Amino acid sequence: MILLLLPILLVSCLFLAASGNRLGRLVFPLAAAPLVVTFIWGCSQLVSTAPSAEERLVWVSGLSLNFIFQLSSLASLMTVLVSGIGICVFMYSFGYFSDDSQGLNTFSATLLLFSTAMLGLVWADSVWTLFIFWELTSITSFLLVGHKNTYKEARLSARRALLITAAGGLCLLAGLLLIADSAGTTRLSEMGTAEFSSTAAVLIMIAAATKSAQFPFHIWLPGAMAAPTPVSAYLHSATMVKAGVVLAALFSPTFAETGTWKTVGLFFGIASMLWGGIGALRQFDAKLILAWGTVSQLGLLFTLLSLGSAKATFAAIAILAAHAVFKAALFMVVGEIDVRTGTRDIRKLAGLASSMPITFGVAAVSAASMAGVPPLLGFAAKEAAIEAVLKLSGTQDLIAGGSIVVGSVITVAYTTRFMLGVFSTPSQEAASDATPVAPQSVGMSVSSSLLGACSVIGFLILPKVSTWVKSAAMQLNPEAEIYKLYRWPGLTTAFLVSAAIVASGLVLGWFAEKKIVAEAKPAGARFADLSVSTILRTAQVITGKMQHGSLPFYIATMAITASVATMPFLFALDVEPIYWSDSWAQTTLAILAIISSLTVAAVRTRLSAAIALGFVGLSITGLFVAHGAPDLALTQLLVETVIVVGFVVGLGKLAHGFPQVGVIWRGVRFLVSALIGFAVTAALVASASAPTGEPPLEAIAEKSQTVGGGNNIVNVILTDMRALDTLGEITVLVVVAIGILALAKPRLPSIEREDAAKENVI
Amino acid sequence: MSELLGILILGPFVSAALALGLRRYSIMRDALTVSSLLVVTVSSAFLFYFVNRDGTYVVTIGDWHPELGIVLVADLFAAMILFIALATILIVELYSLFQRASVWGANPFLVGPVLLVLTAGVTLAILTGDLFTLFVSFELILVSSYVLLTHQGRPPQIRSGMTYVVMNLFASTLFLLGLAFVYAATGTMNMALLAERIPELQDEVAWGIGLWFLVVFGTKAAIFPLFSWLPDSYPTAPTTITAVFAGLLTKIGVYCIIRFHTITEMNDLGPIILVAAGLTMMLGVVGALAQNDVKRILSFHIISQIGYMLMGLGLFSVAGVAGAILFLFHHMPTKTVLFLVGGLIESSSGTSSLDRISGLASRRPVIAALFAVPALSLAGLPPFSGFVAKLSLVDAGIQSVSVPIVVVALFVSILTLLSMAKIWLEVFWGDRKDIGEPYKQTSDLIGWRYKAMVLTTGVAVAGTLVIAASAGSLWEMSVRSASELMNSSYSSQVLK
Amino acid sequence: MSFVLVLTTASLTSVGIYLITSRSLSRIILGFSLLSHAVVIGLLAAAGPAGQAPLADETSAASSANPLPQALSLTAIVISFGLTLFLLALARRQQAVTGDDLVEDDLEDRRIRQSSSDYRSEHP
Amino acid sequence: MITSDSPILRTSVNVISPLALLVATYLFFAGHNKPGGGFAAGLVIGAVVILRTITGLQRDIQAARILSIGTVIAAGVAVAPIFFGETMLDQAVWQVTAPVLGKIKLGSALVFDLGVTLVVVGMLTAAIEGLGGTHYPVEEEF
Repeated sequence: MILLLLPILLVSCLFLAASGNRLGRLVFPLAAAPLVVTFIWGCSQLVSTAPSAEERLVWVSGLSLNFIFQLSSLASLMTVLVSGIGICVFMYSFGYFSDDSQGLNTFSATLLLFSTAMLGLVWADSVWTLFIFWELTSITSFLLVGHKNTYKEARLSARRALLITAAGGLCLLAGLLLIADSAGTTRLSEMGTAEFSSTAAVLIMIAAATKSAQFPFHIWLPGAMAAPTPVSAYLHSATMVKAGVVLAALFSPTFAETGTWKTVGLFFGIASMLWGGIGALRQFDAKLILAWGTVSQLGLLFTLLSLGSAKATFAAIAILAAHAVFKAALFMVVGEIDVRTGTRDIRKLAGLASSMPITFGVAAVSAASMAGVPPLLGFAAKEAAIEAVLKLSGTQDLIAGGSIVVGSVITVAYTTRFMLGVFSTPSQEAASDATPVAPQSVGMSVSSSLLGACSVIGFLILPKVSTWVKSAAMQLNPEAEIYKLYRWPGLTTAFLVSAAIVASGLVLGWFAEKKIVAEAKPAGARFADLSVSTILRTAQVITGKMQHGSLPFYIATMAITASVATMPFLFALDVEPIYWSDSWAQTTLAILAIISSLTVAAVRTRLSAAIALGFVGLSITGLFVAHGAPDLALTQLLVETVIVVGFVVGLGKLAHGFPQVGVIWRGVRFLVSALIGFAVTAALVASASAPTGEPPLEAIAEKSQTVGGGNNIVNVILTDMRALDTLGEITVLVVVAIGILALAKPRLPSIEREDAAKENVI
Repeated sequence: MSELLGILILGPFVSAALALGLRRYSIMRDALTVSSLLVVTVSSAFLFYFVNRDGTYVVTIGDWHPELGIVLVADLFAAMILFIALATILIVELYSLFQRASVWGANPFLVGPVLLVLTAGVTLAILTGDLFTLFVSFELILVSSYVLLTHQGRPPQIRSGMTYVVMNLFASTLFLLGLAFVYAATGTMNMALLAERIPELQDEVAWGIGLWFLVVFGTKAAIFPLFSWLPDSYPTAPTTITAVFAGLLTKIGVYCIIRFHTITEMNDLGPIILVAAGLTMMLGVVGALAQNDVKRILSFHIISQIGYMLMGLGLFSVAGVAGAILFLFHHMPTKTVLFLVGGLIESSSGTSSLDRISGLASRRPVIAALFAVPALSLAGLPPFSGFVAKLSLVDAGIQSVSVPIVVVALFVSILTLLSMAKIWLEVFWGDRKDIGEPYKQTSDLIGWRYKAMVLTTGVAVAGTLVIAASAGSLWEMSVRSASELMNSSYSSQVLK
Repeated sequence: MSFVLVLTTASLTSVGIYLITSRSLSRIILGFSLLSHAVVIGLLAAAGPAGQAPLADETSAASSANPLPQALSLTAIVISFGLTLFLLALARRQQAVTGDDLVEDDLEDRRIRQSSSDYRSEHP
Repeated sequence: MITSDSPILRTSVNVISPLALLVATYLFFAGHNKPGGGFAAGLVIGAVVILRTITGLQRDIQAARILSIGTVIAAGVAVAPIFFGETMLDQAVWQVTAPVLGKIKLGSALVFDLGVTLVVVGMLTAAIEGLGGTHYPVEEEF
């Protein structure tokens, strides 16, 4: 089924992307269609108890890089959440966007691609399958955050989100490689529990933290609110940020015995829970309050999962589900307010409770669920968490428990502040100040109401929900079997604690609404952007230093490198096979060649340099004759003549001498030249020291007569034995000729040239 | 099989000669160029198939004994790389056929024949089993690239052409000196014999030779610290030319490094190669981050990715070398396609400077999509071929417990993504800027030509997706090639 | 191996490099000519001792010079010859464009070097 | 440009030309057994072409055509054996008795060498055109 659903989803994405702007808002219902199928299938899997079959698609089996899917209990719960909320989001988008919006096709396609990625991620049973979809969520999120890309803020936020999540992706890659290496399997269901390397644990935890916007990686999340609201509702509350939680959950059994896992997880969780909550209290943008609240809630999930006890795991799964529902609804509410009033600033918003009653209702229910007020799903989940906290012992766990309590108080506080800020009528100001409101849009209201209702329905069918949560939790920790969610737990300690939390949270929230006047500066985001620009700046400085653009500099670098490369030869110098000279003629001619070459370098005019070069050529010709190479000598003589003539003909026009260069640079050139001369000497001497093979001279001589049919062995080699080289060589000459002619041709200005070229069009 | 190799080696020479003769008859010339490229590409596909099925194929040219004459060796490594190289050239030639009506296109009289010579050089370089023939084939490749780079004669091309030509001439000089060293030490130029005789040399001499050839091939391959010439010269050429250069030239250098240093068992040089690899990938991507021009960013990326291939070699394990081979195979077409997209950007905006383009995604969404696939692939993101290649390298690094290079490789890939994001943010996103008046006259947006260019690029992008999809069997072949190279079966196969 | 030939190779390489690191393309061409002489001498040095011309009907294989490097050198000479002529053409083109034959620095590299000192921190 | 219309120079070049061609022919045919060969022959002929071009005696040698023919010949010899079932670049040898040179072995290698010669000539022609040793504007279109 999974291998059927994924292609359907992907083909739908392609279809949507290719549909252009023809369909307008109709793309959204179309995009929702495959998700409906998925949702129905997910529900059927959730209620059925039969284990699902493994599905696999082989890709690179040599690297264990295969697509392996298996639907676990946690996965079926997530499937229902992802596809269900996805459907609501698409319905909402239908109302959110207007028909003349640009790029709806790519937007809906990307959003659906994101759903696909998220679904693939939860369905995966191989670490590499998981990783592939993990990275896909990063990319799609980048595209969605930057949807309004004509705004600079959106572009910067998208880049921030991409970099942080991609960095996390790399940590994940490294961590998965390590864990797959030591566990000997890439299957999540076969990982087992063992003392794994803490490096892998830390890397995977960091990956989870970047995706789930945990402190200090949370800095990308507030900026991601530049995205359209459906995106925020979907990615940045309900689904994508949950990917990190899912990852942490999936690996929590594996790393149960690795101490670092818990420590790092608790650090991320507690820090994010508290810092996120405080951040939410200090915002004035309603959407940002929710975003910071999300950071805090995710921190709570991380803390609970890291605690590792069965009860905490159970509570974490319950909160995971509850949070997805109420947070998505709240984001939709804010989006609707934004569209209908034109602002999200709680200082400007007032009196919406009466002018937007449905919206207010949804917001009230969802906010109450978030605060953990009965009779709602959030309440039952929060109760479970508090119960888990009350069972803790040990310093580390108690600190975590205390933080959870404090975090819950803050949660209630920012929820209160949010509700008061958006919906209440300011007492000292006139009622006419109530924000003007545009007419309602059915698409938006229906979907947010649906999600709002889910918080209630969830409470009504709590025993069912409890079973689903329990089986998901048992997948991570089998001891969770004994737990369940209660509609009414009775007057337990936990209930009293919750009541106290809500009460103090309300007070704190009321104060915060009245007293906080300064908005928190997005220091984290500025820090991220600053790091990027520092990287870019450093890159410029380094490149400026390294990439001189100067040819002499490049050549010198290369010569020095080559000289350094000959260093091993120095340790193998052996003078035995070296003799002074073959003949006196050779010595004399060699000295002549060297002297005339020095003259070439010393003289200051082109003509005299050309003449000196001619002398070098003649000496070399002489050396060839002395060596017994008449063919070489003949060719060299002719070639040298042509080059000297060509040099004079070609560059004779340049009357002035060679340019003067600075003393230092000339010194460098001297040194480099000396170095390479020395290196070449060493290399030649050393390589002749102990040859491991001899050229087959007899065979060449004999075969060239018998097979090649010629007495001039050099010529036979050229035209027969190594004729391929010769063929290559003359082709080089042909291309040179073409190049020379092309360079000589006077060029037309570009436009005229285009016209000229057009005449040659096929 | 002998005929097949004959077509592959000599076909480009013959058709280059004929195309030169036909240069004024544009239809015949272009038909000849395209059809001969098609023939050699198909032949190389057959060669790939046969070699994969039957094992290494050796042809002694003119029936001379390997010690006397030249041998051609088509092992799996050669067959793989040859196929992908020729397919890449074919795509570029088609693209250039459509692009030529504009200033961004290269001169049609010249590109056909010279591109065929380049093809001949590439084929020869990949198939030859003789070090001197390798030198000749390098010269073929280089002289064609000199001409392709400078033939329009524009001042920036002449300036960068000088840097490029002189650097490479110097490298050729070093190559010949290296041949002298090798000949003095072993008395042969045949690579199979060298594979036997170089490991027998005194260690220091073997290392010296290995390092020297690392410098020689490394200059072509643009590795640290010898890469500076590349970003100065590549971007100035017409797009199609840059695309060929980007996909092929440096990669032939890498191919030679992998070939030479594995069969001559230069395992001791591993650490040095790894250091060079790390610095190459790091400085390459740093350079890319500093640039403000699409073509220059992409040019610096070439360097960075050469570092990855070198990393695989430097590990000197079968997994590492296999990773390098897979990376090479994936990189050649993907990089070329990216430059072709760069050409589309240039054609549709009149410039490739980041400062002057923005909002292209809304104006030309197809270009954006065509850019995204190879860009993500090169940044090593799944599910594209670059991911498989990167994963295999990183995996090999972890297996060899070479932690520093793995860390560098991972860090570089995030910087690569950052620089790709830079292109995306500045070129494709942002305020929609329409094409400037001066460029309108010279742009390629003339009806079917533009569509044909997009279509060609689209086919090429689809090709890279096919590579990603068949990564499983490609990886298996890479492992087989790597173990052939590493277990010294090369010389026994050639000299049997 | 004849040390005189080794020394000739080394000296010609040295002088060649000295010339090739110049800014004037004329001198680069001169340097390149010297380098190509150097490598040919290097190949001959690597080939073994001098001898008689390798003509199979006149000399024995033992007394003649090694023919293979001669053939290789011949190929190398011809290739360098072609490339030298190409460099000359390039120099002439440069002369036609700028009036001299100096190799200039890359403009874009220079721009980046300069702008790295006044980089805008607000870079999108 | 170093060009000259001097009649003395023209006359001497006119005298030298056939002699040089004779030398080139000798070098070409002797090459297989004595020092010489296709390159040397090509260079000598090329030098003649250069001289004639500089003195204005020669005006319309089409370098590209010579290059093309030369490469086709060389590559053709390389390909031909494939059609006879041999490996590429396999050379055939025939015994021929020629005047002056006596009994010589003529091989397909000689045809190959002819290609080499033509390419060298064509290349030198192109070089002298390209490097500006001509009287007339270059019309060769590339």
